[in-house]
Amino acid sequence: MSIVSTVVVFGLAALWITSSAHWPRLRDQFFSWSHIEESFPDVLRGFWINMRVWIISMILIMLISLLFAALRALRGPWFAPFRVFAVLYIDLFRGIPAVLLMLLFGLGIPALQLPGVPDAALFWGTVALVVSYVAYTTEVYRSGIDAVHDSQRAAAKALGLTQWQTLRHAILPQAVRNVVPALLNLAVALQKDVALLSIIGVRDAVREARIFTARTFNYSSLIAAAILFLIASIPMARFADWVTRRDQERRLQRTM
Amino acid sequence: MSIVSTVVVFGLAALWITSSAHWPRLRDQFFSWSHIEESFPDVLRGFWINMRVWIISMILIMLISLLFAALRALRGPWFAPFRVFAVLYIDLFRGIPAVLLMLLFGLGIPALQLPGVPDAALFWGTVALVVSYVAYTTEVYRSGIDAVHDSQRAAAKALGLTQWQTLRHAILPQAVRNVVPALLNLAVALQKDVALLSIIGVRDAVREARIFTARTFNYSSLIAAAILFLIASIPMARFADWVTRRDQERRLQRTM
Amino acid sequence: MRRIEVQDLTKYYGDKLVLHGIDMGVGEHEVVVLIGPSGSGKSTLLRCIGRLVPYDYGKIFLDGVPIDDPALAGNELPKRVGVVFQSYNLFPHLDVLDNITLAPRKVHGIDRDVAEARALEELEKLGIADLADSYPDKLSSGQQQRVAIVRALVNDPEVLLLDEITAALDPELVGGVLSVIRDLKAQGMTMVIVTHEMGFARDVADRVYFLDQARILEEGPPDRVLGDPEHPRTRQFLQRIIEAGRL
Amino acid sequence: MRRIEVQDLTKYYGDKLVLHGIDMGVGEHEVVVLIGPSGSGKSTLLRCIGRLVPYDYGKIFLDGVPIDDPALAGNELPKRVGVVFQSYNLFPHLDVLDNITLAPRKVHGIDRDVAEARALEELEKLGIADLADSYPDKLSSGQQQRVAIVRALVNDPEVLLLDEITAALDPELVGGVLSVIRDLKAQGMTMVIVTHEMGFARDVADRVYFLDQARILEEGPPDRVLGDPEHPRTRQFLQRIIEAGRL
Amino acid sequence: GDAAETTTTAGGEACGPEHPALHEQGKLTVATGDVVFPPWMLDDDPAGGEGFENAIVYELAEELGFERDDVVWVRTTFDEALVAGDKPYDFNIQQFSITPDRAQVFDFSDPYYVEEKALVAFPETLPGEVSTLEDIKGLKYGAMIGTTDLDYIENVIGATDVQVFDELADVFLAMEGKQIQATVVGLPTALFATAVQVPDATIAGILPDSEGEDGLGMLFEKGHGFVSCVNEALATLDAAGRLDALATEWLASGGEIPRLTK
Ligand SMILES: Nc1ncnc2c1ncn2[C@@H]1O[C@H](COP(=O)(O)OP(=O)(O)OP(=O)(O)O)[C@@H](O)[C@H]1O
Ligand SMILES: Nc1ncnc2c1ncn2[C@@H]1O[C@H](COP(=O)(O)OP(=O)(O)OP(=O)(O)O)[C@@H](O)[C@H]1O
Ligand SMILES: [Mg+2]
Ligand SMILES: [Mg+2]
Repeated sequence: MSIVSTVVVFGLAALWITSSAHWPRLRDQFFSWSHIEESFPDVLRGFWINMRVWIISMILIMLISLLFAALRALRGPWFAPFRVFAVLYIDLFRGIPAVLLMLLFGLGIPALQLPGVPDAALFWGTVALVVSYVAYTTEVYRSGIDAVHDSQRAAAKALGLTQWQTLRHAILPQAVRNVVPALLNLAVALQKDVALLSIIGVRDAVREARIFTARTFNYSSLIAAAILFLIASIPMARFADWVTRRDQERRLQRTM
Repeated sequence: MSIVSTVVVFGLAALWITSSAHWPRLRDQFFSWSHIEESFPDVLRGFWINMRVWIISMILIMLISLLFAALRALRGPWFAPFRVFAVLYIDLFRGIPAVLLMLLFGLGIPALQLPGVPDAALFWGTVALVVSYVAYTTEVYRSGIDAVHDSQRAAAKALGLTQWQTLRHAILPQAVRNVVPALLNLAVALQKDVALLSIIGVRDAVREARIFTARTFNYSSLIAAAILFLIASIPMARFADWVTRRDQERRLQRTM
Repeated sequence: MRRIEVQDLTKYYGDKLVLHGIDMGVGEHEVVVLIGPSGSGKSTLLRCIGRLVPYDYGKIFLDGVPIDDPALAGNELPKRVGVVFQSYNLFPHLDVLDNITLAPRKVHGIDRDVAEARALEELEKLGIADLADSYPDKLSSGQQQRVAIVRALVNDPEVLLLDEITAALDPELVGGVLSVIRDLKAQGMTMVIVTHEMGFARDVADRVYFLDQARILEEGPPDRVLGDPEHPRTRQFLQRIIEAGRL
Repeated sequence: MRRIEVQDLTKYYGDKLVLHGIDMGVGEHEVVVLIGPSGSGKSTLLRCIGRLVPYDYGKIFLDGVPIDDPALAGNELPKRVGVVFQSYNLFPHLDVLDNITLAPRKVHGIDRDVAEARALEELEKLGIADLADSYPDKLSSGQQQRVAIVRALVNDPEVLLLDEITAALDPELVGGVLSVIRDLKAQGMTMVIVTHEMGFARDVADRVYFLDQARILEEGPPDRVLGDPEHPRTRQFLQRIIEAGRL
Repeated sequence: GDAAETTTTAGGEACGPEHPALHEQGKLTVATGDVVFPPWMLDDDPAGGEGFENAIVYELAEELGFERDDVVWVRTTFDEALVAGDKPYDFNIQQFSITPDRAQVFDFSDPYYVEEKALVAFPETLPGEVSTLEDIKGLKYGAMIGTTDLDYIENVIGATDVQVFDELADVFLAMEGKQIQATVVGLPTALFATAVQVPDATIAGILPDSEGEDGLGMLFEKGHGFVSCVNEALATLDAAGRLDALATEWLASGGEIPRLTK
C-alpha cells in the first residue's frame, strides 16, 4: 500500500518534469554524465580542501569555545573584562552573514599585511569560519553549563571543591555531555559552510565546480559537488540525529 | 579593575592594527565614511529585499514544517509514504551546502521553463531558502514532539481522544512551545542566509555592496551592509537568547 | 457478572515478562487495591485494563465484553473506564477548566457551556472551584491530583483506575486526595487502586491483591492480606514498609 | 559549648522571608530533627548552616567560631560539616568510587589508593561494596542515597546535615537508608536531620524542632513534640500526616 | 630590443629588467585571473601565450627587454586584486575597465584595448527588430559583476532592475530561464560566447560608445614606478600596429553585426 502510493507520487512528479519541452536541455546542462565525469577529478581535489579545512577548523572551534565558555562561567570581578568581551564578540560575529564575514576576513586582513601573519586566502577564510562558529559554539557550551543543575554545584561546594575544581570535575564534563548533540549538529553545518571559502577564491569543491561551469557553461559539475557533499554529510547528519535522539531518551528517562 | 583591563586589552589590539604601515590605506578602503555614505542608499534598498524575503520565507517555513512534522508524527500505514518522503527530503536538503542549493534552484529550475511556474530569481531563491530550512525546521518540530512525554499521549488516550485530536490538542501545542527557542535561533540564522540570494543575481544588500565595490574598488560598502545586518540581528539574537534562557529555567524548575 | 474480569493475562516488554497469568476480577461497586514492590507490574496491569498498552496473551472483559471487541472500539472504552495517573498528566498548556472539559467537548461532543458547568460543579465538590482558571504549574501537587481526578470523573466512568495517585504528593497533601477517594467509594464507584499507603489500603479496600515479579501471590480481604499475610514474600514486603516507619 | 549554634538567623529570598529569627543549637553527639510543612524553611536552614547559601542577619557558629570567619574559609568548613541531599546529587559522569574519592583526592590531597581503600571500607559497611564501579544512574534510589552518605562520611565530618534523605526513595528502600543513620547515631555522630518520617524521627531524635512559615514554633524531646504538641499548628500538622495513613 | 635601453622613467631609472620598482629583479611578474577564459587567454594557460592578453604581455615584455622566461605568472581572483597592500606581482591583467573611481585607488596603464559593447540575447526573447537604444530600454537585463557593463545598462540604455551575477555563465543561464531577456558584454566576449559556449544566443547588435569608456588597462598599485615604462612600451607597440594586429589575431571582429544608435 505504502510503497504503491510512494511510487505513484514520485512517478507523477518525474513525469511532470521530464514532460517539459526543456527537459532534454536541462538534463544535458545539469545531469550530463560526461561533464560530471570530466569535472570530477578537479571537484574531488577541491573537496579534499573542504574536508581538511572542516576538520582543522572543527578542532579549533571546539577547543577555543570550550575555553571561552569556561572562562565565562567563572564568577568574580577578575573575569569581568572577559565576560564583556564575550558578549561583544558573540553579538558581532553572530550578527554578520557568513558571506560578508568571509569577504571581510578573506580579503581585508591579508591586505593589512600584519607582520608575522600569513596572508593566504585559505588561512584567513578558515579563520573567518572559526571566528564565526566560535560565537555559536560558545553559546552552546554555555547553555550546556547552565543546564547542569545547580544542585551539582551545591554538592561540589558542600564537599569543599573550589570554583575551578567544581567547574573542572563536576560541571564541565556534564556540560559537554549535554551539548554533544548540538556540537555534532554544528559540525554538520560547518561541513557545508566550508563551501563559502569558494567566494574568496579558494579552489574548493564548489569553486572548482563553478570554474568548470564558467568554462563550459555546463552545470553538471555543481551536481558532482552536491553529490560529494551528500556522501560526506548524510552519515554525519544521521549520526548526529541518532546521538540527539539517544540523548533525548536518556533525558526523558531521567525525568521519569 | 575590570574596566581598566578591558580598555588595556582592546587598546593594545587597536595599536597593533593601526601601527601597520598599511593601516591608512586599509582605513580608506574599508572604513571610508564618504564611501559608506555614498553606497548606503543602494545597500539599504537591497536590505529591504533581505527583510521582506526573510519574513515571507520565515512564515512559509514555520507553517510547512509544522504540517510536515504533524503528518510524520501520525502513525499507521496510510502515512508511511509520507514518512519515506520526509526522510529522503531531509537527508537531501540538509546535506547540500546552501550556496549550491541556491545556484541549482535559482538558476537551474527557471531554465527548465516548466509550464505555469514563475521564473523570477527572487522567487526561486526564496524557494531554495524555504526548501532548505524546512528540512531543518521539520527536524526541530519533530524533536519538540518527541520531547513531549509519552504520559501525555497516555492521558489523552485514556480520555478517549483520537490520534489526530491527541496531536492537535495535547501534543502539538506543547511541542511548539518546546521548540520556540530553537525556532527563534533558526529565524536568526535565516535572516543572514537570505544574503545568499546575492549569488543568483538578486540585488540584496550584499549584492549592492559588492556592485559598489566592483565599481569603485572600495570595500566600505561591505561594512555598510554588515552594519545593517548587525542592527537587525542583534536585537533578534538577544531576544532568542532571552527566550532560550527563560525556557531552560522553566524546564529546570519543572524537573526540580 | 463482574464489571472487570482479567483472565490469564500475560505481557512482555521486549524479552521481559512483566505480567504472568494474571487472573483478577472487580465486582460492581467494589474497590480493589493492588499492592506490591516496585517493578512488580502493578502499573502495567492497570494500563492493560485501560487499553493503554497492548498485551500478549489472555483476556480482559468489561461487563463481559472483551475490551478489544469492536463494541468497545474507539473512545467507547475510555468513556466507561477512567484513569488517574501518579504524575497527574495534566496538559500543561491548558488551564484547569480546559483540561477537564477537553474530553467532554471533543470526545462526547458536549457544548462548552454545559461541559464547563459540570466541571465547575465537580471542582466545587472537591473545594477547588476557585482554581478553574489556573494553569497546572501554578497548582500544588495535591491540587493537581484533584484536578486529574475531576478530569476523569466528568467522563462519567463506570470504573476508575487509580495508579499511585498520592506517591508524588507532599505528605501533608496526601490526606486531602485520599478523602476524595473515600467519598467516591461511599458513592459506590467501582475502582482499582494501586497504592503504597497501607493505612489507606486497609481502610478503603474491599479486596487486596499482592503482586510480585509479574504474578499475583496473594489475594483477599485487607485485614487478612495486610494483617496476617500467608505468603512469606508478602510478609517481608509489609515488614520492610513498617520498618520504614509507615503503617 | 555546643557544636552548632544558630542565633537570630534571618534570610530572605528576594522579598520573601524564608527564615525569621531562628535560634537553635546542636550539642556534641546530639541528633536534632527538623519537621514542618513544605516551604517552612527547613532546607534553607540546613543550607545556611552548611554555608551553601548566604543569609541576611544573625549568626551561625561551628564550635564557637562564626562560619564566615577566615578560620573556616575555603574548604575548612566543608571538611568539618558534611551534607546529604534529598536528591543525592551524585555526579552522574563519575562512577561510585570516583564520586566518593573526588573530595578526598582534590580537596584533602589524599592519594588515590588510600582514598579508594577508605571508600571501599565505608561501602562495605553499608553493604554496597560491589557497586564501586557502577555509575549512579545504574543504581536504585536507595543505593544512590547510601553512596551519597558515604561520600559525605569519607570527609570525616564532625557534623552531618541530612535533608529529607528518604523522601525520594521507594517505600521499600526507606528502611535500609534509615538504619544507616541509626548506626551513625549509635557511633555518636552529631546530626541535623530534616525528615517527614515521623516514626523515624521519634526513634532517632534527641530533640525535635517544628518549623512553620520561617519560624520555629516548638522545640523539645520527640515524645512531647510528636506525642503531645503544645502548639495548635503542630497538632494540625501531625493530624494531617496521621490522616494520610502514616505514623 | 633597443627601445628598452633608451627609455627612462621620470625618476631617471632605465625601463628594463633592472628597474627598482619591480617585484622581483630581472623578472616581470604578472598576475591574472585564477582561471582565465578565451579569447583573452586560452586553455587557462597564460604562459602558453595563446590569447589576446597574454600575447600582449609577452610582446610588452620583449619590448621592455625581458626574456620570455622572465615573465612570471601569478594567479589572483578578481576580488583579491582589488585589495590594497603590497602585491606579490608588478601588475594585474584581467580585463579591468578603466574608470575614474577605480583610478583613485589604483593606477592603470594606458588602455591596451577599447572594447565595444554588444547586446546579447536569445532571438526569441527580443521584441522583433531593434535599432535604437529606445527599443531595448524596456528589456530585463542581467550583467556580470566587476565590469562596466552594468553601468552601461543602467546609465546609457537606462534600464532598471538589472540582475548582477558573479559569472558570465550565470548570466546566460538566467537568460535561458527567462529571468532576464538580454545582457550587455564586451564584443570579444560576446563573439566567443555566442560562437562557442551558448550557440543559441545571438549578438543582437553592437552598441554605441559611451562617454568615459576608457578601455581596458593593466592594474598597478598606486604610485607604482613601473607604470610609465609600461605605457611607453604600449605606445611603441601601438604605433607599430602590434595592438591592432593582436586584436585581429585573437579577437573575432563584429563584421556583419548591425549597430544600434542612440
Ligand atoms: N515502557 C516500558 N518499556 C519497557 N519496560 C517497561 C516499560 N514500562 C515498565 N517496564 C518494566 O516493566 C516492569 C513492571 O513495571 P510497572 O511500572 O508495571 O511496575 P510497578 O509495579 O508499577 O512499579 P512501581 O511501584 O515502581 O510503579 C518493570 O520491570 C519495568 O521496568
Ligand atoms: N532558590 C530559591 N529562590 C527563591 N525562593 C526559594 C529558593 N529556595 C527556596 N525558596 C523558598 O523558600 C521557602 C522555604 O523553602 P525550603 O526549601 O527551605 O522549604 P522546606 O521546608 O525545605 O520545604 P520542603 O519540605 O518542601 O522541602 C519556600 O517558600 C521556597 O519557595
Ligand atoms: Mg507503577
Ligand atoms: Mg526541603
